[in-house]
Amino acid sequence: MDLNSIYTQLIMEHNKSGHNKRALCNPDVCERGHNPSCGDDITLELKLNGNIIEDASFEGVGCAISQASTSMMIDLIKGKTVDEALEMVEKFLGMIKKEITDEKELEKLGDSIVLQNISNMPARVKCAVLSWHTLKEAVS
Amino acid sequence: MDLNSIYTQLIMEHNKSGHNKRALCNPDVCERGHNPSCGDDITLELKLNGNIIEDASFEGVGCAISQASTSMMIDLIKGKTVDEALEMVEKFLGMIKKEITDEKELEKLGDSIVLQNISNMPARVKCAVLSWHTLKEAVS
Amino acid sequence: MLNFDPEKLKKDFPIFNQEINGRPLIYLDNGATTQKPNQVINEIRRYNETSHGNPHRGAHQLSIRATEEYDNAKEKVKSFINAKSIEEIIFTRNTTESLNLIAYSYGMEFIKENDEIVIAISEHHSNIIPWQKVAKDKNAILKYMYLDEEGRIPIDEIESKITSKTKLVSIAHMSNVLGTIHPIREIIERAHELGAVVVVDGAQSTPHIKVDVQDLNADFYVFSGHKMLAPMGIGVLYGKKELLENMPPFLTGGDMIEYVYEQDATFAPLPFKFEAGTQNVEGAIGLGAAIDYLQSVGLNEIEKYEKFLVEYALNKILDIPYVNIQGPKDLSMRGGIISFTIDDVHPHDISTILDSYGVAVRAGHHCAQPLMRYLELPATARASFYLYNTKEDIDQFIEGIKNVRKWLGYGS
Amino acid sequence: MLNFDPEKLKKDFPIFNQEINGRPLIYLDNGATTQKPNQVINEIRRYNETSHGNPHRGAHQLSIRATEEYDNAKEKVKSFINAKSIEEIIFTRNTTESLNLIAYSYGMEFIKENDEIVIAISEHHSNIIPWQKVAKDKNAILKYMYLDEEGRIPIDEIESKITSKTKLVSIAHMSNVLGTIHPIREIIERAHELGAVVVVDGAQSTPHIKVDVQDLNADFYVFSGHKMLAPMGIGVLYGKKELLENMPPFLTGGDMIEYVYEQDATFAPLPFKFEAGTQNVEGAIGLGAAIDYLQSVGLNEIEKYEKFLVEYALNKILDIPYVNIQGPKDLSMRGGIISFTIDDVHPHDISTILDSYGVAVRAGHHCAQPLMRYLELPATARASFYLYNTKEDIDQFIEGIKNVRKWLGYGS
Ligand SMILES: Cc1ncc(COP(=O)(O)O)c(C=O)c1O
Ligand SMILES: Cc1ncc(COP(=O)(O)O)c(C=O)c1O
Repeated sequence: MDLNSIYTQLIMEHNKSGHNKRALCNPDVCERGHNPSCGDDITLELKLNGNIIEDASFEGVGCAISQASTSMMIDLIKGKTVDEALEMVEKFLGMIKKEITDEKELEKLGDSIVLQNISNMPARVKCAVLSWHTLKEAVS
Repeated sequence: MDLNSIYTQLIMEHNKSGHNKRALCNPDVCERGHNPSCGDDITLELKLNGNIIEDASFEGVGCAISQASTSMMIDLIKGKTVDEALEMVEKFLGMIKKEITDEKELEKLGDSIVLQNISNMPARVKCAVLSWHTLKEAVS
Repeated sequence: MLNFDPEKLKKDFPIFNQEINGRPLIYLDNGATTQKPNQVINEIRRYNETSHGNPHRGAHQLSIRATEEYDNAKEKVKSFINAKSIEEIIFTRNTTESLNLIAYSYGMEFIKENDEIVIAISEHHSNIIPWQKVAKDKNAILKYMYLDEEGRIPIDEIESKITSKTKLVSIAHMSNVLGTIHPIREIIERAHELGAVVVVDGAQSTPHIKVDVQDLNADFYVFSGHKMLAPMGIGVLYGKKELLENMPPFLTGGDMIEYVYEQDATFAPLPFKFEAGTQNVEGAIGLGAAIDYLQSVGLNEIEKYEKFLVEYALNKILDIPYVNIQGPKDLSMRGGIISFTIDDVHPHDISTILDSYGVAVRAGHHCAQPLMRYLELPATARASFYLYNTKEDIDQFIEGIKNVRKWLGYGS
Repeated sequence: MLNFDPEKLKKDFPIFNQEINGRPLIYLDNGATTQKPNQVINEIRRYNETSHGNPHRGAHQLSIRATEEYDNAKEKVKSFINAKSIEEIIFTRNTTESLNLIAYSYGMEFIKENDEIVIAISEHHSNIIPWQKVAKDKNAILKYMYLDEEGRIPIDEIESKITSKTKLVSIAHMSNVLGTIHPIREIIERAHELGAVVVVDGAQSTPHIKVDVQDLNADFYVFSGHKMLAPMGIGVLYGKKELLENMPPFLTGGDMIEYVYEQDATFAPLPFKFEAGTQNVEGAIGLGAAIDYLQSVGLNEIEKYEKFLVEYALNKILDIPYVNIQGPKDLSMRGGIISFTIDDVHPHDISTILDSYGVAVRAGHHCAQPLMRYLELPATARASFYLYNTKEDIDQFIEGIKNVRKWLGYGS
């Protein structure tokens, strides 16, 4: 396992910056996601305009992986339709499970492509996928 | 382990003869002894005359070792006082535990001295001592 | 013909590299516990030497490896009995704990006053006493199905005992005393028609015949590792997911929780809900290795071979006039277990005498006192076979039997 | 000075013959589970290769040997904790099962409505949830003793919580998160004065400090083999004979009975009454071998050595400004466990990063969520030591800690 491939510049920045970590006023959707075994606990908030995710944010505690993964996801889905967002979730989960490996396909995942190798750290996979599962719960 | 030292002529005879295996009429003492784990189950009956064990017998089921040991014990205690019988019990148990090894001492145990080596067969010790424990329960 | 060579296979089992009382060890007490092949012994050692950690609890390498190996063992069990998912596979200590789990959790929750629990008179104590306790605590009724003279459960006994009052039936797939393979398909069908759940005690069947829990449609199926070449201290509870999901936890503590508050707790999803505290990872890994071994030989082959051994043994025994056999005569209804008595000789003496010939058999009530009382026998001797036994083992066993009466002073 | 050489002793443990992520393995997760020396691994192998049988059930050689070895292991446990007799030693699966046994058997029988059960806020989930269940089923009250800022139970907390209403106190001898050694003598004295029984969770103490149950006057004392060099799947329940004798059985089935009738059963004497089904003989033998090993080093030596390691580690850690330590500062009140956090870094990241340096520590709630909530921490990282750890291990650990923040982009 190469720590460099996990704790990348991007993860560090997302983890530290917290630009998506805030409360939305009157969100349309609010969903809590948690990993009881490791204590990661996030609340995802969405503002919808029809079918479009107009704004999104999160609050809560967790490790760098879960915080960065959540932040990167939010960057990705803002302005997308709910269906497009759900497609992203499937693509992301497919990448984690190594079912999707085509570079072209994965590029659509933006920053979160850096989590591609998290399956080399099985104990941390749960951290990486937490927010994506939470989004799925929230909108489907 | 040498089978010859356990299944001796004497054991065989006591097991087969059944001369002490019968019911007494109106026994003064009647005590059941059993080994739940192997199913040995005997009932010891005594007829007392004052302090003297005038007659004794047993009924029940069990393996050759327990049946013979019971029969040999009965031969030994008939006509003895209760205290003498209890002394025999202690001597017998001492022999089994290898605490008493003096030949002279052990001779007083009559036929049952053949059970001296039963401790080489730990699974059968319980069978050998059953009736002796039962006698102790019955009279003390 | 057989696709394996029992003589060669026996070499995998180091226990046979020794003499007992100056004779080669002939181990015919497989119904009590089985021996381990090098493949299992070495796996346990490998785990201990390279991969031991506390699973599900850490982010470091050893914990991750232990988690993977534990989960992998569970996958093997799942495939072995064809469960739908590993959520339906709970690791326990042994069959006894599996049955207690069902009794304490399912029984205490779902059995109500005047409900009926049906078991067979031939059950092992582990499949009797937990139900006595449920019946007593809940004012329910514990009913017995009795056997015919060949140790089988007659169809009309099934039909008269399993009724609309029955809420639970618990039955051994194979009797550990008689070797009878019970008609569990019929029992399960009847019980399901009447709305009862069925627990199958597979302690004696799982090691010896191919078990498919979905095909049988069993609601619960339980067994022990140590009777199928695996270590002691590991057992299995299979349960249908819908049932397990609705059951309260049994043992509580570490790892089976979601959130714990001062006065309350919420519980982890299946299968973790039922696995409290640090599990026996090396036991699970040993069980996985045992399953690999059994599958490399093939369960159908094992069953066929044991039938051959039983037939071979029975033919010889039936020639000896003073030996009496319990259980079905029909080979298709029995597994590799022969319970017998010898005229005028108590079973304990049989066992001790056979031991001096290097032959290990059990004697006693085999944890089935109600059956013994029903058969009006104080005890029996029992020979039980497994894949490493050979024709020569049986010959030696028969030779020993023929000598028993002599030792007790009866002309043969 | 020490009477053993940790470097030499480490060679007994084959797990250390490997590298983790290209570095020597530094195992500091001993609070979760410990590694096994060759002496234990070989004993298990020897048993499996020469002496395996089902104990207490047969008259043949292997069954006799298994019985003797099992009983012998129990004798070793008895001496190890100085119990009065082996009747007071029950083998279980682990600490969790031991605690559940007490809760189900003693708790459900003797705790009545409005009775109070007292535990500490720092308990492991295995010493919380069983009591929640008893309290709920019996309408009893579960009360917590809270800790001071150094993780100790203040005397006035003991006195105000343990009252004449208290029927049972259950308390860890050593906290698995804080390392605090609780004042169990004082707690036991107070409880006994007021007529309550005391359960001591010795999961973390038994492996590391000399335990004398008679001297402590504990009513119950429980621990796990896998935290003291022994196999998984074996645990111990010590209970005073008078108490165990009056308790109903917990798990029921084979071997714990005297007579079984269709509707009723009578039970075997102690300790068998509480040991249902086939026991983990190889686990017991492994535990016996582990006890031999620990005693050959000496528990007092181990305790002394661990104090040295903790002191050495704490001195270095306290120099690092962004590392925060939980638990008592006073070394005489703590064992070889250090829970810590690093500013701005989640404990899971600490554990993953240290792992890449070959250092195994745990991160999370350590099965003590109520304590975490009380400390207002989502999680901690935990290093826990044992006799095979060395000064160099600590140096490597500290080296790793110093690098953690860099990986997350914070200037050291
Ligand atoms: C204090 C304490 N109690 C109980 C337990 C539970 O032990 P086990 O998982 O072996 O049942 C542990 C360890 O996990 C512990 O540290
Ligand atoms: C039919 C049957 N059920 C249950 C058991 C109990 O198994 P264990 O002792 O492994 O719990 C046995 C074996 O002893 C058995 O043969």
